[in-house]
Amino acid sequence: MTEITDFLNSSGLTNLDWRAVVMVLVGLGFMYLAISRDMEPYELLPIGLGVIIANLPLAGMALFVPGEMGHQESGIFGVVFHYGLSFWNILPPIIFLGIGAMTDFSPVIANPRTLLLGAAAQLGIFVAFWGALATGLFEIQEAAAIGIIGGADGPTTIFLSAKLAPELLGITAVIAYSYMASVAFIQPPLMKLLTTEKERSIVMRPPREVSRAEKLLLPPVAMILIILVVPRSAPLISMLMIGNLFRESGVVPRLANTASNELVNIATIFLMITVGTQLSAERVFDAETIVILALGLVAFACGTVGGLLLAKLMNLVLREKMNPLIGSAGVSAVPMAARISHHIGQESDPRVYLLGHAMGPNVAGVIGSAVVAGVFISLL
Amino acid sequence: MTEITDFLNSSGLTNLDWRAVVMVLVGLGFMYLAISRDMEPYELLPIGLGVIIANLPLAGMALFVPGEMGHQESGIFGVVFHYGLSFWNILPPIIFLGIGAMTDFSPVIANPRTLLLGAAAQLGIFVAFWGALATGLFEIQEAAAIGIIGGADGPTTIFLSAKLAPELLGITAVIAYSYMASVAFIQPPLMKLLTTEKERSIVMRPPREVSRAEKLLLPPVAMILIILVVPRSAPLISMLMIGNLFRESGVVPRLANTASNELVNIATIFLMITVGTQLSAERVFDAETIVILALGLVAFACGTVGGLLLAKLMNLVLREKMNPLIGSAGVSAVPMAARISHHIGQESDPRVYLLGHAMGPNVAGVIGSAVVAGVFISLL
Amino acid sequence: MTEITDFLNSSGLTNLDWRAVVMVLVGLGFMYLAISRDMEPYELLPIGLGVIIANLPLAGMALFVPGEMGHQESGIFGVVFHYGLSFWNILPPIIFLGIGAMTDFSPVIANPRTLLLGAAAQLGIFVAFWGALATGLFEIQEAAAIGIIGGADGPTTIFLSAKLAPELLGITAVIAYSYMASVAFIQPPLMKLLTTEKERSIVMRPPREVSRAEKLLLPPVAMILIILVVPRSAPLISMLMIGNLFRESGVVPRLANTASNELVNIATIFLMITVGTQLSAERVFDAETIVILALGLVAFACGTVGGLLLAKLMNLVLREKMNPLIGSAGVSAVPMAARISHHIGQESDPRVYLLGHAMGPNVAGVIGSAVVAGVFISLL
Amino acid sequence: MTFDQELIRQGLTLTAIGIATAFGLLIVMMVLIYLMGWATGIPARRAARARVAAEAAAAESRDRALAAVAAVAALSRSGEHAEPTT
Amino acid sequence: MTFDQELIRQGLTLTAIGIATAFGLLIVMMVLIYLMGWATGIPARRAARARVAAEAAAAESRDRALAAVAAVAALSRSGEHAEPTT
Amino acid sequence: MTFDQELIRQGLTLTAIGIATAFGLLIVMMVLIYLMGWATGIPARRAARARVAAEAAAAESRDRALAAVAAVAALSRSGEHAEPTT
Ligand code: NA
Ligand code: NA
Ligand code: NA
Repeated sequence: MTEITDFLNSSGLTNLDWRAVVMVLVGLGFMYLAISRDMEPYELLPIGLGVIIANLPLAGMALFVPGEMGHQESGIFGVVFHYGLSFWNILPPIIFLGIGAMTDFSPVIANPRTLLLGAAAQLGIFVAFWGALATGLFEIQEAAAIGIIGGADGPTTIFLSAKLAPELLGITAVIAYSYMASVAFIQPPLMKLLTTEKERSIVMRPPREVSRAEKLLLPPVAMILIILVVPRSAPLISMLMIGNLFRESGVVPRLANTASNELVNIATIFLMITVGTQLSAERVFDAETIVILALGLVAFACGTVGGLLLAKLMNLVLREKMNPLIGSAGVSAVPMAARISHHIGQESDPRVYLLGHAMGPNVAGVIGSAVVAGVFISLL
Repeated sequence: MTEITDFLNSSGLTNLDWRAVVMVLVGLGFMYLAISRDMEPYELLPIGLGVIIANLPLAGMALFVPGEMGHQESGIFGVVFHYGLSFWNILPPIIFLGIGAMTDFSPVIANPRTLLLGAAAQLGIFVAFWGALATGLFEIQEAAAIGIIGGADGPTTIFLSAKLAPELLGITAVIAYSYMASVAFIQPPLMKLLTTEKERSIVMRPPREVSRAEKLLLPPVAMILIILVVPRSAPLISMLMIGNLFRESGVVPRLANTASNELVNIATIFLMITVGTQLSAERVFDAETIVILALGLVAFACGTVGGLLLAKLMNLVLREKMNPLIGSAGVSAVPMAARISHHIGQESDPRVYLLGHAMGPNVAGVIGSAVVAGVFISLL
Repeated sequence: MTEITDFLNSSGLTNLDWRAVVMVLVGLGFMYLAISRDMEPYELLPIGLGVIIANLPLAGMALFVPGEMGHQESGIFGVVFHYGLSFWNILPPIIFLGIGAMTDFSPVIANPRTLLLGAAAQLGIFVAFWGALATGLFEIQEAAAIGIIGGADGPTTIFLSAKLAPELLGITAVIAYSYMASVAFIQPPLMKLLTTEKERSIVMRPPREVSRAEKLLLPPVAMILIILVVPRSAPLISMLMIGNLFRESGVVPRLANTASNELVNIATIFLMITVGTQLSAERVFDAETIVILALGLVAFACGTVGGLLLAKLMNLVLREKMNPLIGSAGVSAVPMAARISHHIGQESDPRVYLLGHAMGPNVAGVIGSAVVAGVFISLL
Repeated sequence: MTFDQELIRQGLTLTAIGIATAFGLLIVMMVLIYLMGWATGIPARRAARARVAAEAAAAESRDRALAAVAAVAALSRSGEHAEPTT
Repeated sequence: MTFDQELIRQGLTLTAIGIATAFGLLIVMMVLIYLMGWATGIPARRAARARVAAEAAAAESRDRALAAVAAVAALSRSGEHAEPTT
Repeated sequence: MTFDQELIRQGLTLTAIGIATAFGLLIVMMVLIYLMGWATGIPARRAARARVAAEAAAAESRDRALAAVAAVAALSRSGEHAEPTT
């Protein structure tokens, strides 16, 4: 009857330890937040499911065994992790293609100075990067991956982590998405602290109409400019701009629709579950995780502050003042951060209508983080 | 003029043998059944096409040449077979994700005792397994792959065959789908033989309404429970439950739609043609094939009998009797077996309305077979 | 401060040479033609984008590094080029599956003699093939890849080039698509030169109704016949016919829709950008490119002439004369060449209605080129 | 029929574990689903109980109100029945 | 123009086989499609023939019926023409 | 806090290049977008100028026409104002 003992030994129950149980509960928690609190459900629901299946003992769904030994041994999410992230890193660019096909750059074109706010909000990245270095716990590559959490942009965080610190990927990605789901709690106190009631009540003129020619010119111009300066940002920036040109050209609706629907949905299913599977108990139950959690919060906070303060600074020299609340949207967290700018503005004065304006720094923040990620990759 | 003789020698006509001709006719036969008889067209049409292209000499569509030698030598379905089935076995889980996103577990929740019928109908698997061992023609792994035909579930059959007996995959899968397309001929005689007119006329109360909370709880609870006990069933069970949670959560409609449409369609196109290409003449023209054909029929019959008899047995102790006809739906063959239960019931008494009730054992049978497949993988 | 000089050295600006600048302008030119002139936008827009990103220095999007060294070094389009084209060559067959699911073979069935025009229009392939050999610049495999431009069929050109001359793939594919986008300039002068006003005014009876049985029989019959004679045409012919049978069977609408929409769109996005990335400056700035450009034009012209002349020849023996203008549609360039036949006919006499008739040689030309490609692969 | 002892033993174990696991798991799942149904029903039942209680309370206060009204009416002989809302 | 004999020979063979195969296959396909059209037309033609025959038969029986009617009518001189259905 | 000199230097360079590049690129992009807006506006502005000129010309010819009409009217005292089209 060795088979019976073998079978019992090969069951998950006999191999369960308490940390895996905690992780399964964490996964269930993410699912609860996604379903009942509607917090970033497209990321936190599949991530939660990934956390659960990765922590059920011996399920092997996240295993990747290279070479001939991999015969019938690798799990589907192990394969996706290996080829989609750790080896070729091609899944984040595919997501960016879809994001490009869904993004409207009009707010940036109508009000180009909001690009600067998108740059300022990258401050959080560098603060967290130094914080991580200061702890002495992390290599400089890991510090960069932790810093990029402050970019508040999931695929960029995943892309950079897969390049520089694949062992941290699950943690940085999950923390980034968690704080993105929580910007409604993180940003408003800082926004109210750093702005006066009068500033928050500044009414901005509605953005101007943007011509088709401008929308068509932006993607190739931005793509060529940015990739010429930071070639390593190409996987993100080129795909973002290709997707956007599919959309704005109007001549390839089938490609634009597929990029922004089926393709990005398929990539999301596999990418997000796979990200979840990287949260294994042995990685999470580590002092580092708590440190990264704290640093991520610092990063989000400093990014918010950076955007707000630059907006206030620019108001000192601008004739037509802008409402500094749109500065905090520069952290990305598209589109939640822009919505928060809008809501806080409305609280001050119902005539303050910031949604359109805040989308400017919001998408600029996506570009800014991708540029910083490219710089990190170039130098590390 | 060696080129001309080379060309003639490289043509299929000069390399055709009668067995390939027969196989092409078999392929055309599957296509005829799919198109004109509407028998499982989503499987038998692409399978028929796969059989044809695999048996046209030198077409090489199902060839896979590993390593550097594979340069421009492998065929597309050879590549799909290698990576999708024989090496990583990731296509059946993708199909299960889609099935999960299309399945409604309400009938199981409304009437949980039907789960037992789904377990009983796995009897056919073990009878065919012993039958295969008894012939002395098959290894124990092959016997398991033959037995699983009785699970009446295509992706499970393909998944287990790819693991344990890839050389039989084409045959077991095609036989499973063929009998699934034929349940309307296989099951009714047994159902009438083993039940009395009075039993067939038992009217069941319509299933109760199921709450959203129950639908949301079932997938994670079932997933965790089953994978804890049989970790090797994870590739099927976890994907089924993930797909179902995408559907029931209601917060990720894009993912649920993509999983149940484009993704499963793309996987079906490639998987089913590829399964067809595994039916090469040299494998099919073998005494073993006839034996497997017979064992598959035994498996379907015994599964049907198992479900029916347990239903009758349960009626001995249940206060509220169930109509034993729903027992035969436990073999899976979703949704045909459930429809047959319904039709035979209606023949006895038009007030007998079994469709909703029979879907319970029907989906339970899917879970049951996946569990048994997991046990086989654990122990073989 | 070595990092700063490193960073500057790793930027594209310091590595830019004038030829790359020219190529970026060429890419922008393709995009302009696609967007503003609506010339083959589904090919020339992504191709133009691919040309740009491949010529921005150090972006590495088209790089493929084999083996373990490829860790985080390969670009997404390098991976697609390697596995989709140069190694397995599976992307063109996937496109053919979609084309099959979009093609209506009724015109061929209604008027089978138009198949001969599709054969005659392959003349251009052989003229360009001999022209390429005559220059002494090309290997015979390269000459075949250059000749196939005359097939006026993108995926066939890509498929054959990937097999026989992968270094020319970008150039042959882009030239093929460019001339396909320009048939409205290439064909009409030749059509008017070689036909009399009286011939162009021949009114043809509307094509007969085609039965469902005929539409169902054509794909398997054509597939079996062609693959038996030229097995190496299987990757293209079998996929074309499988796609068409999905469509005509009517029993697998989900598969037909997915093959002709999402699947072909996803394949097009990746294939066309990847084709564009093969147009690197070092390959294009070469005397050979000009020669291939000229040979491609010769190929299109000779294909047009071949179709026209055979139509005139057939009229000598046919009782019911056909309008020779439909001959030029035999070059493929689906559906533009057929539309041109129609328009030139209408210019001569508004009662001349050729669109339906010209689709016959048009789709026959697709089959003809795939057959010739198969012959080339068999013998080279 | 060429069985060897070892094969029979292995086959038997497999069959035993397979059937036991399939039945065992589906029985546990059945029990869990019954529990889930009971547990997810708690709020509904509590709400129902609360509603019943509230209705009872309402009925009681209505009765009292009615009694009061009746008393008032009896006293005044000129009032109308007020329809109390629940 | 730098041709060597071998290259010319190879090119010629390729061209010959290529053109012959393309024309040959498409001619066979043409013939098969004509055959298919003829074969799939058989049931239709048979049905048409059967219909014609049936109509002829119907017409004949109608004629007979009419004749009978006429005869009856002639006999009775008091009936109305019955419209026979086909 | 365990910093070594080299790490600080590397971190500083990274931060400097990172911030400089992000701001630099987005400032250049800002400038380019302003330029784009100006450049793509040229045809529109030219059209607008042309329209203004055309309208002025039209107005002038209308004035002349009106003057002529008025003159004619004044001469004949029996005409109606013709509505000139622009
Ligand atoms: Na950002
Ligand atoms: Na089953
Ligand atoms: Na062609």
